[in-house]
Amino acid sequence: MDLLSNFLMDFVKQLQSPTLSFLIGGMLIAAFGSQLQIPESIVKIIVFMLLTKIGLTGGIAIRNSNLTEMILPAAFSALVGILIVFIARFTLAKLPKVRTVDALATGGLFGAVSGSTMAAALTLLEEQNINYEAWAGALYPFMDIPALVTAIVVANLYLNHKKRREAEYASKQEFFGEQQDNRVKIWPIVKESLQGPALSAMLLGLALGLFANPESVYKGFYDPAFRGLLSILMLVMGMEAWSRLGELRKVAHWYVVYSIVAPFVHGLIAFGLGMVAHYATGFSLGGVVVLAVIAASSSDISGPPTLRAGIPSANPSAYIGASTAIGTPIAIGFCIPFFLGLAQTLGAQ
Amino acid sequence: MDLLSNFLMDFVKQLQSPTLSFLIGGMLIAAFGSQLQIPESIVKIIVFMLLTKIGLTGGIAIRNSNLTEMILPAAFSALVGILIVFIARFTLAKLPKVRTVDALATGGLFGAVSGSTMAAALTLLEEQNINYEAWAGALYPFMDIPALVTAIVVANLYLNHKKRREAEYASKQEFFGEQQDNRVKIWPIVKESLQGPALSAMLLGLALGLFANPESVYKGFYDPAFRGLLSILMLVMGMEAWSRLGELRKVAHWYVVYSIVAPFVHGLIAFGLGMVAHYATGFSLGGVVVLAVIAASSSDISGPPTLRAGIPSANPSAYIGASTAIGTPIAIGFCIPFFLGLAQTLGAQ
Amino acid sequence: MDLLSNFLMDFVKQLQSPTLSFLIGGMLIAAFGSQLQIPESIVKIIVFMLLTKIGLTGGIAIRNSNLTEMILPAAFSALVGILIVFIARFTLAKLPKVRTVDALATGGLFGAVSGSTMAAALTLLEEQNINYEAWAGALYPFMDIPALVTAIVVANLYLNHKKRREAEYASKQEFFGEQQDNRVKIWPIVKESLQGPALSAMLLGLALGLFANPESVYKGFYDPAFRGLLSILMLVMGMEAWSRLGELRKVAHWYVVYSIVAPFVHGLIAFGLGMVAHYATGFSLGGVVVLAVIAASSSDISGPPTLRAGIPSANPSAYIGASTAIGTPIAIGFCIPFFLGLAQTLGAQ
Amino acid sequence: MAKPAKKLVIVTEKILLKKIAQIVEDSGATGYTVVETGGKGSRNIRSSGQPSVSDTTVNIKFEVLTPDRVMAEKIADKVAINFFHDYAGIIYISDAEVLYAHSFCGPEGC
Amino acid sequence: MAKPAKKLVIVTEKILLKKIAQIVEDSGATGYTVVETGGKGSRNIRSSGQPSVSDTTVNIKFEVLTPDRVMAEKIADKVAINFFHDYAGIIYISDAEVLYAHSFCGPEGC
Amino acid sequence: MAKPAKKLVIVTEKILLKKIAQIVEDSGATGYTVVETGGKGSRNIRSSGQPSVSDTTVNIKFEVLTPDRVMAEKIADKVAINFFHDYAGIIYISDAEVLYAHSFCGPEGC
Ligand SMILES: Nc1ncnc2c1ncn2[C@@H]1O[C@H](COP(=O)(O)O)[C@@H](O)[C@H]1O
Ligand SMILES: Nc1ncnc2c1ncn2[C@@H]1O[C@H](COP(=O)(O)O)[C@@H](O)[C@H]1O
Ligand SMILES: Nc1ncnc2c1ncn2[C@@H]1O[C@H](COP(=O)(O)O)[C@@H](O)[C@H]1O
Ligand code: NA
Ligand code: NA
Ligand code: NA
Repeated sequence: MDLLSNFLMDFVKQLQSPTLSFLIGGMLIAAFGSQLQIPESIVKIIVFMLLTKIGLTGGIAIRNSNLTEMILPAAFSALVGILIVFIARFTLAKLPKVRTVDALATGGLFGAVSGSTMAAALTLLEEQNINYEAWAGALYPFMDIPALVTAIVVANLYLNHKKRREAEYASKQEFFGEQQDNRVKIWPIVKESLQGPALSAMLLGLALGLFANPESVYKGFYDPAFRGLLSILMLVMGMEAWSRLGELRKVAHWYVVYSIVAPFVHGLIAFGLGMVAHYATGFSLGGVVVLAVIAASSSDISGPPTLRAGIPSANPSAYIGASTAIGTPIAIGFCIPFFLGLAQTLGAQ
Repeated sequence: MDLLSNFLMDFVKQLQSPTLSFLIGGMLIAAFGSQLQIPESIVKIIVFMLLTKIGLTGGIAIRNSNLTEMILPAAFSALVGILIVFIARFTLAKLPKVRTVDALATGGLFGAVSGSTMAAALTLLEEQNINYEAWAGALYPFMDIPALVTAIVVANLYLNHKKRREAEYASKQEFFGEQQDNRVKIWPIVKESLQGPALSAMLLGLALGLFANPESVYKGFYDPAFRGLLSILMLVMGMEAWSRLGELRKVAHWYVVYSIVAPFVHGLIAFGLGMVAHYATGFSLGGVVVLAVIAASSSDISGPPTLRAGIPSANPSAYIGASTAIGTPIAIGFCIPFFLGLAQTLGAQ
Repeated sequence: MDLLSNFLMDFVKQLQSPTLSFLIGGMLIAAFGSQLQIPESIVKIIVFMLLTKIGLTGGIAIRNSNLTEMILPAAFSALVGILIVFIARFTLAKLPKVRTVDALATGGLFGAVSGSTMAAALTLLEEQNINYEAWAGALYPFMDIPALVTAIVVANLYLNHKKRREAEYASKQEFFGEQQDNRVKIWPIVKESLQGPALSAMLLGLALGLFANPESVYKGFYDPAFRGLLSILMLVMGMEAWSRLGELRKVAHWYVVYSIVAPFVHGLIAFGLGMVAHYATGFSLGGVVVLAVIAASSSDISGPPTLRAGIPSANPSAYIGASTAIGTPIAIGFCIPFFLGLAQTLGAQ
Repeated sequence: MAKPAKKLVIVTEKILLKKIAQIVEDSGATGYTVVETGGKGSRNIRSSGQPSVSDTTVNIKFEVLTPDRVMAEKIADKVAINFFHDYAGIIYISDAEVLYAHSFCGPEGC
Repeated sequence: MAKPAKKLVIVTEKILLKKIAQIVEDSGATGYTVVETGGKGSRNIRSSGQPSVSDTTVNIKFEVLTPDRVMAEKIADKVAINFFHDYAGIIYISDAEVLYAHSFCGPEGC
Repeated sequence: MAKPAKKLVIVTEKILLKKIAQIVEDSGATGYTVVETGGKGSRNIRSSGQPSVSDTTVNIKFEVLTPDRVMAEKIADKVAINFFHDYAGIIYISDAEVLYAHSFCGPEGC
């Protein structure tokens, strides 16, 4: 009882944090039909700066830390990324009116990672003075890439399989020249993920943090601007979520259910595995929260184009709608406070 | 004598302030034909950040203040906004070669508020260490919306009236389906004003200041960037003013006279009403200056599209030219120092 | 031996500086095919802010300094700018497969100044605690404009001369109406240079520093943002250099040789003249480095369009390719550390 | 295989974007393509006071493929009558042949 | 002096930019002009998840002048067969006459 | 009601924007529409050294409606002779019919 009321009060307090309140503000002004626009070039540079900063933090941290600590969380990240796709394959895909390729693409997007959601989590951890490994942000690609690769590979195997079985597709096969060769190539998908703007920026930051001396610009520029820029990005996420809601109406309602439930399920799985690493190798509770949040998050920048190219027959209204309109606000607005609260409760014991 | 020379020295000193000197710099480099361009996306994000900051300041202030203090200044703001339109109706519109709808649109724009001019005034007040109510920026919509609504309503009443009288318009009436219904609807105009990017940002900031805890991003991001961003915006305003001068040449010369005189007249009316509030409810002298400056200012961002849509038959070269090319530089370059000086003189007594 | 190993260690340390490491990072991620893009509007505002800041620094400095000190370095700047064009005329232009107009345009571009390279040099000087005259950045136009003017004038004299000689051009002459009048006008070229976005911003800053009181925005905005913004610009320069390499393949290989050697030669000439000023008028060693670096640099923003308009028959792939793909990375990555090291060695004696 | 069509082009002020899109959608056209453009005409008006020292593009250009001239003229008339008294604009049509389109070509295909 | 030509227009999703450019280049066309556009069609799909509360333009429009209808149709077929099953798009052609071009007109000139 | 016209299209380097606008204005055309485009041709030249890792559009495309072919060719000739020796570019014309225009149609109306 006391626990719940504490939890609720904490929740409201966290909604008032700059990060979450700008997200809500964005939804509200979009709902009100505001003409306010954050130009696309600004959104791009904000994403660049946030992920470069996360990369720099990680790179500088890794320089001074025992990398073996990272092995278990990184392996769990990859595991969770792959698992999430198969969960979608065996739950969402089985639901009425949901096409298998659409479900797989959705699973891939929810398995992949949202840089902005992760940035929000890191900021809230700092505001609550909860420690986490400075390299935690570097777990991003370990979950992101396996999820996207798995989704694309499984979807193409499924399509090839279907094509072979269905005789009536035979005549069309020659049109889909690329897919005739039945082996799905993995490296191009990995490469495309790494080349995406978000991951590129993070890996660039990581490399500079590791091999160069970026401390002066880190302290004088990337770090102090972080929270402010994040508040603008949260506003954009909120506006975007609202404006995408319409698209969801055109697809099966099960996507709504999935987008609400999945972030919690994925996050809890990752939280559980994170606790294993906590007891096994001393992975911090803050780090466990980061792991849970990147699992709960769904990719908003790099994932969609990669999936659009990798599974062209999947309907983008389904997976982008599910992720942007519901998945992301749920992950930021509910999952972050939830996993934070969980970690605090466990930490207090 | 001494007063005047003091005033002039003060004036020169204020022209050297970053705010005003960037404005003048902008006019000079535009006059010189410089190819320098501040990209539109940058202008948009600067306007967003300035008005969000003004809103946040107001929201945080209102949380801790006695709102009844705001009633009188807010009522005076609305009164001034409406009055300015009628002044244009009975002065500018009566002048030779000036069409009534053009005069009304011009009055609406000069009654409405310029966020950048207000930002400049707040910065100069701080530089001169003159106190003002932190919620003063929140007076913006109380003057802006009534002015725009009045201009559009009066213009449409005028047009309807004219149409009914003039028999030769009868046959054309069916083309203007929207205006056939003789009642002018007010709520859509109010809504469109509120939805404009400048007011949306300010109200968003206000709401976040009131209901959330944005202090950390306010202190770490929005507040410290304010003056620097304003200097860039002032540069843009200066360049824009210069490049719009040409448009004014195409319309009646009376617009030039109006644009020079009106900011002072409007500002003085507001200053007088502000002094009433000063003696009645203790409204600060700094607040009186803010009130006078927003009256003297003319809208540069949200106002023009609202008027273009609301009074389509008015000539935008007339009202936008008058406001941007002359009204705004006069308001920023002359009215701000003038009302500041007035307040200082009164305060010193 | 010791000197060389010291020099090499210093060199590696400087490559690790934020400035140079972001440049290298940019080349690497472009080579890797990253989709990361820094939007053009962001690049424009960064260039504006860096050059305004350099101008402000200069303007504020000049206010309190003995301007006669500047005469000799400014004269040397102009001399070097002109000399570089003639060097190209009598070396690059004589090489096989190199057209004379292309060589002259290349010489003009290498004689002109890169604001970003200069910004990098100033930052590294500060990081190494080497003093330089605060007005050193103001040497920029004294080298930039003479170089561009000389290149355009000499190229047009050459073309006119060639036309008169070659009878078969006679019939076409009437098409090129503009060039029929055999005198090449200098003032329009100077004006176009001054109107370019980089020089405009710098001169604006200079004027504001001289005649206004911009200290508050300088200290609160332009100065603290400098290094961070520069790191982003360096990234862009690196990406741009890589993506332009392809263009160079289409033109004579001698451009590659020129672009590697010329920055050092130009820099050394300027360094030598700078040392003359050092002994004659006490020009600081840091100032000598600045002079050498602006000589070594080649214009990347204002120069190319000026040359494209002034010498239309020159092939932009040749001169822009040479400058952006090789000249700029050499100037930033090798010449800056080299001249810094040289000055430190001389200073230590 | 190709289906003859009319290509209707409307250039006008950006502020009318939504209203013209609505007219096109109401007309029964299967879609439209729209782009921001700069331009100069007899009115030379910018419809917004947006600070735009930059070379802002302030017109919009709609391109609408219609199956016949009648539909194109219907759209043109509606736009011109509603807006061209007060706003800058030009409308023209030309011939085209649609080779592929998802909804344009009807059940019998292009 | 003028050389008759076909103008092929392809409007489709931005994500296909490079692939379509490749098809056009392989076809032997001397060049292309491409612009970002907004638009609405039967699919109304945006091909990227890029946060784009702003009025992002998300389609691309290729314009390719070809010397004859055969080349235009070859490009159109290849684009449609490869992509229009899964991506939004429309393709049409119209007549044009090239007046000046660096490579279009062959040795005999336009 | 409609007035036959020629649509002249000029694609060339952005740096020539002002000069071509001047030629069009001097020709007596009632206006023009201009848009930034990307493109590829035989020259494949970018006219500015502006850092542009981003997918900068570096060409411009002018569209000019002229009442007859003579005016269109006059503009085309002037542009080609003045600039196409040194700058990338292509010029073509096609047929169009103007339905509505403020100044195009003369006193007798479209
Ligand atoms: N002759 C023309 N050719 C091409 N576009 C034109 C022409 N005349 C006008 N336009 C376009 O139509 C817009 C409005 O024209 P107007 O109503 O005459 O101001 C202009 O801004 C141009 O973009
Ligand atoms: N009737 C049309 N006229 C002009 N453009 C169209 C039309 N139909 C479709 N388009 C364009 O083609 C794109 C794809 O159409 P669709 O495949 O039907 O979604 C749309 O986004 C429009 O830009
Ligand atoms: N066949 C073509 N179809 C469409 N646009 C072309 C074609 N050829 C050239 N262009 C355009 O004209 C510009 C200049 O061409 P060029 O002078 O051949 O380099 C190119 O950048 C393209 O935008
Ligand atoms: Na995830
Ligand atoms: Na006002
Ligand atoms: Na140089």
